[in-house]
Amino acid sequence: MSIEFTVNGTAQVVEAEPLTPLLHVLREDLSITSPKASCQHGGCGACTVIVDGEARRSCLMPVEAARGTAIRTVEGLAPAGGELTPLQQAWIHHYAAQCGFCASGFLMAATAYLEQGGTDDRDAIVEALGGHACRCTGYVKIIAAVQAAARGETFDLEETAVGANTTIKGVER
Amino acid sequence: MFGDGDGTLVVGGGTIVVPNIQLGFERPATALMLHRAGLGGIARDGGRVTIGAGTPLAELAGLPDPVASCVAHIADGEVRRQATVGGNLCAANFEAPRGDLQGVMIALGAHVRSAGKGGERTEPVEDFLAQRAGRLVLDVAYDEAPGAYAYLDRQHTHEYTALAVSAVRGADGIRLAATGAGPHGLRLPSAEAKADDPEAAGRAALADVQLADDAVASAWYREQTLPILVRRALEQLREAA
Amino acid sequence: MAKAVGRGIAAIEYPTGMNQNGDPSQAWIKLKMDGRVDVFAGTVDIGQGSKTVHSQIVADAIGVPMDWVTMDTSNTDSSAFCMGTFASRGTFIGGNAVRLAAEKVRSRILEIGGELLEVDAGDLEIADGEVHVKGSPDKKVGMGDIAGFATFVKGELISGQGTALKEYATLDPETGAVTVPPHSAISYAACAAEVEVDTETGDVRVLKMSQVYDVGRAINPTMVEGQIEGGAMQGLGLGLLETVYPYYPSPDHRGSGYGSYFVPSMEELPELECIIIENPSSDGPFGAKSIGEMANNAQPPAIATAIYDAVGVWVTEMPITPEKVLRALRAKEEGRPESRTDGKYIRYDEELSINAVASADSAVLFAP
Amino acid sequence: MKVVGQRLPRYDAGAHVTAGTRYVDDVRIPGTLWAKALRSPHHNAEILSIDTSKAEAMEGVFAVVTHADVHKNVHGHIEGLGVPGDEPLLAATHVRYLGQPIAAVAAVDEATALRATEAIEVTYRELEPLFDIRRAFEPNAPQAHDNQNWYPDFEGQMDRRQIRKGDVDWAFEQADHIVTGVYRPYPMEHVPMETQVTQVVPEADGRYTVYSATQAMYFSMGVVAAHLDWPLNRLKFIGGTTGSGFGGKVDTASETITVLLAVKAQRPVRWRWTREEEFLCSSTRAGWHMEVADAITKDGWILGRKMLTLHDAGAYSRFSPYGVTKHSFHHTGAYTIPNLEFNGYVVYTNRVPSTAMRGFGVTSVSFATEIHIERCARAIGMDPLEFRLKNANRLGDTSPNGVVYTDPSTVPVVKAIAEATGHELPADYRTMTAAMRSGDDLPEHLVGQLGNPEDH
Repeated sequence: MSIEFTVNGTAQVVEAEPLTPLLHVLREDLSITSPKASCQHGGCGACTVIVDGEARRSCLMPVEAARGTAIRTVEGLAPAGGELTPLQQAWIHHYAAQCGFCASGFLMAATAYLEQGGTDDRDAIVEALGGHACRCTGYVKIIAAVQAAARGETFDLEETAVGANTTIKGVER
Repeated sequence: MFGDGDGTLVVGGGTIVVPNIQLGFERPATALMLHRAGLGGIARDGGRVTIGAGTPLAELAGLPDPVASCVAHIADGEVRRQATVGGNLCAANFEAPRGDLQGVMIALGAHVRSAGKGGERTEPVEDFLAQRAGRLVLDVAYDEAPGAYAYLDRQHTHEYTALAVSAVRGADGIRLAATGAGPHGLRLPSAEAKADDPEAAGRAALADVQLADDAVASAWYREQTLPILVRRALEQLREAA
Repeated sequence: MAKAVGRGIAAIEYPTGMNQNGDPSQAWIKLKMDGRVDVFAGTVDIGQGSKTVHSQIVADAIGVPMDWVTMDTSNTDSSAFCMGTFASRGTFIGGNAVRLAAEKVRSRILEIGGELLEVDAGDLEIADGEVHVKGSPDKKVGMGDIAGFATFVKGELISGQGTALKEYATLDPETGAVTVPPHSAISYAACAAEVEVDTETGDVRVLKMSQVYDVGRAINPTMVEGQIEGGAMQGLGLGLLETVYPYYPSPDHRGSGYGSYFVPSMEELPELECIIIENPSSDGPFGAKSIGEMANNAQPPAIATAIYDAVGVWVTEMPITPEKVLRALRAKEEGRPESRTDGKYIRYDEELSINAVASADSAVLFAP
Repeated sequence: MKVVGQRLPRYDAGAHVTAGTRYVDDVRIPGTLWAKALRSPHHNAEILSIDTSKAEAMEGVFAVVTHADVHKNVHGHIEGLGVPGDEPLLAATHVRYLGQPIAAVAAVDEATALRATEAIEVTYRELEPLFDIRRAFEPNAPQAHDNQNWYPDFEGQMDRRQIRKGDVDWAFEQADHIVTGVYRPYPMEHVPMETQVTQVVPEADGRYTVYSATQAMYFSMGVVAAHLDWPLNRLKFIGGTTGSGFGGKVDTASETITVLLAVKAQRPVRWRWTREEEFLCSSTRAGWHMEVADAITKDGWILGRKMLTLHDAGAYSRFSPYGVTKHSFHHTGAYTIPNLEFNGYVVYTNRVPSTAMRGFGVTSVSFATEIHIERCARAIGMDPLEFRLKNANRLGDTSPNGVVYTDPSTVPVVKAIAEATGHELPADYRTMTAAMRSGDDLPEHLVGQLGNPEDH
């Protein structure tokens, strides 16, 4: 079946069975690899993309349900070689990605959150992103990055943030 | 619309079906996708609430308890924007309880309108759940009433409740129902009979359920905590009044 | 709804590097003709940040800006041998390998710089990619000139290789005594956990974790925090949430997805306080010790102790699920003591204990 | 400017936030086939027959491999460390855990590959499984493994890992109290965000490029080469970047089988495990059973420890003997205990083999002994932090296996956590250092047993 939608502003026509997950179509048919095939049952958020302005799990969405929609992925956040969005900059500055595998899903969910007027309120961020799994960071720096972006902060990308509630000291021997 | 429904896979939001197809658990020859079937939407007419089967769970967030509290703890916002009321009502347990809304709707005294063999049918949720094979949910409707929701909350990234109790003060008295206490949502008539005494109601509830071990809780643990949740739901209902 | 709060503390240690050693990491470095530095190592970055840490070590060991360093860990054709990313060995063993390689490159740069400046190499130092005479910062030559001179005039590739290897520790099977230390530096940590327990359901929430880590030297403090914070959440998962066999040892009811296996989410992230102590090791790169693995070890016992502090029951199987807490609370309500005194013996957990192992020599195995 | 100690951004952060980081599953090679495995439906069974003919005849199937295709089917990952191999790459005569791979298929797409695995016919004779490590030593226990139910080859001769230090009988006689306890961590899953994944490309020059998510490229290359009896230069591993591992991606669980399929199909092959496979079939952190008995004095000295550890290896050894050895080396935790008797067994059960996971061998001992220390302190009415400081390891003390501690930090970290939590310590504890014990003298009977020359 022929299905049309746009991805990052570019019109796409794919031939796919209607119940094929959007994730599969993006990755395998269109080679758009930012959404990750991690759990493929909606449990982790690594495949989240923005569909018509809303964050969605692309692994749960039948491609038929994406017909006629405008889809956005990490590839479309910043123009190639262009300036990163404040959220992407915050992700670097606050060291919010370690292995990086969850970053795409988090970035798209957080982008949708911010575009819908999300603030730096910690509880609201947890409500918006709480279904996303990150196994490396312990979430501290992810929350810090979203808060910083919500406050419109800009960053010197030559260094990372000083961690909250951290002290470093020497020891007497 | 689709014959008698046999052999046809009905797809609401697809949150259960799409992964199952990916894993080869289901290989449907024909599927009926409801996302453009016009079954979505919440209508309020006087005190009557009618929720179309295709309504995403996220749209239920504004309804009073027990609905709002229940919906707030089904997976996360992204899944709730995709998953539908019809799909949730028809969800079968898999490793852990699914169908968090089943108990809620039973407590609300909701009726399901469905299509299938023999045509359209409207019946209480508990009757529908007992014989849901081959039927397509069209909508679910209930009269607004004060309600409360008590649940076991083990937070994790893909959260569903292990056990939850809904309490509603309806026109004919208090109705109680549980999710996670049987193969699907169950009404708790023995507990309802003692609703004036939350402790006694809690103990009585054990007569109404079919507890089992699964991946998220044992039958023993559910037996220990069901009375507590019944009591908490009734106390919340009392405080809300 | 009754809630009880409590606090528990645990202290732990953890070794750097593969048990019994004998695990080399190798690296080699070459200079491009403009002085830029290419590092080839087999270390895998699994998220811990070895590409960054190794670059930092190389930059300082040679004396060049960080952005002059390219880390190539991409394949086994160009990279040297590395045993792998495990055993908390990346920064220490892998880091020592790139440091040793960088020191050889630095020596050769100084020698050629000495030729060009007509001074003894020992009188030179390198900073920010320039070689200059100690005490005379104006008498200098750029590393690009040195590398270009080596390439086009001397016909030489400036390169260096390094191998970090500790001798394999042979061990006496009777006593466990070893011939040489079976690990590199030991790291230390402590965790204080504060919990809230629902005494009716047994549900436990961690409210705060304060954590102290001795990492020798924090080569990149933000990365150390990343390990501490991520480790804290894995420790919380270990302590309270995660198991693949919920009825262990029974194999029944294994969860196959995120709905039935409890991966910690943002929602249970407690307040975290991190204190990094720098007690340098004698043999790690720039005094570093490892941090990776130990980061999830102190939380589970701290949480178990905090639960005891809150409600007076010990749960010694982990994860400490609500069900286990509730079972322990029921046993306490029924009057079962937490331990039994028998002469000078104080015995806990008797109902859990096996009578050692039912083999012929069980008495030898365990007779406390 | 010196950069060590600086808070510099990650080398790969820019790539991470722009989807520029290329993980194995993001590599796109035209014509790549999908792989799937046929896995055991039984916990413990004898394999009577394997018939792959129907799968091989299916349209879209390019290769089916079984144990018969593997040059060296049983290869131990740490044979070099003296741990003999005991696990087949693909099951031949027995399956010892649910989910064990028996055969694998490469086909045009994922669905075809899955259907092809279902077309492979295997007949079994089911055997009684063993799940409880505490039952493994019983004379009539079910047989979980090809040989006995516990690993027999420590140092090529011992069926357990032993530590013997000092005179533990003296310590237990001398003690005022002996505190016993039992500790049991359950198995858990690594849950790396990226599942096991490998892509293999047969190159025109006869080499094979292996895109691998391994945590250890050279190690995994060695494993593949050993199974296939290939020289190392027939393989090129491309990796160095993974979507996390936490120890589970040292197992080389997908690489060798994917190479076998690529060799047979002469096409590129990709094998990406589903999350369900990760949860049900991938290795786990081990379950443990630990019994601890500490001989303590009423003023808070630990004179001796006896400990018995049973480690649930699952069906095969993998890294378990290594893990139990490491466990034994650290079974005194952050403290010095002069008299020790430790016995640790690697026990086989019919569950997924366990493997390394963050804190391998030591996470278990930290859980057991820190709770135990807390109980000991409370049993004699002593502040648990003071108890820890008193017994903390010091410069010059020796570890369970006789290694002299050169830079111990138990005292600094315990003092720091006391300060962070507002826990008041008496003056003679506040002045302790990693070199100095408490103001009160070492008791007579410990003189000479603890290694710090400043104390005696």
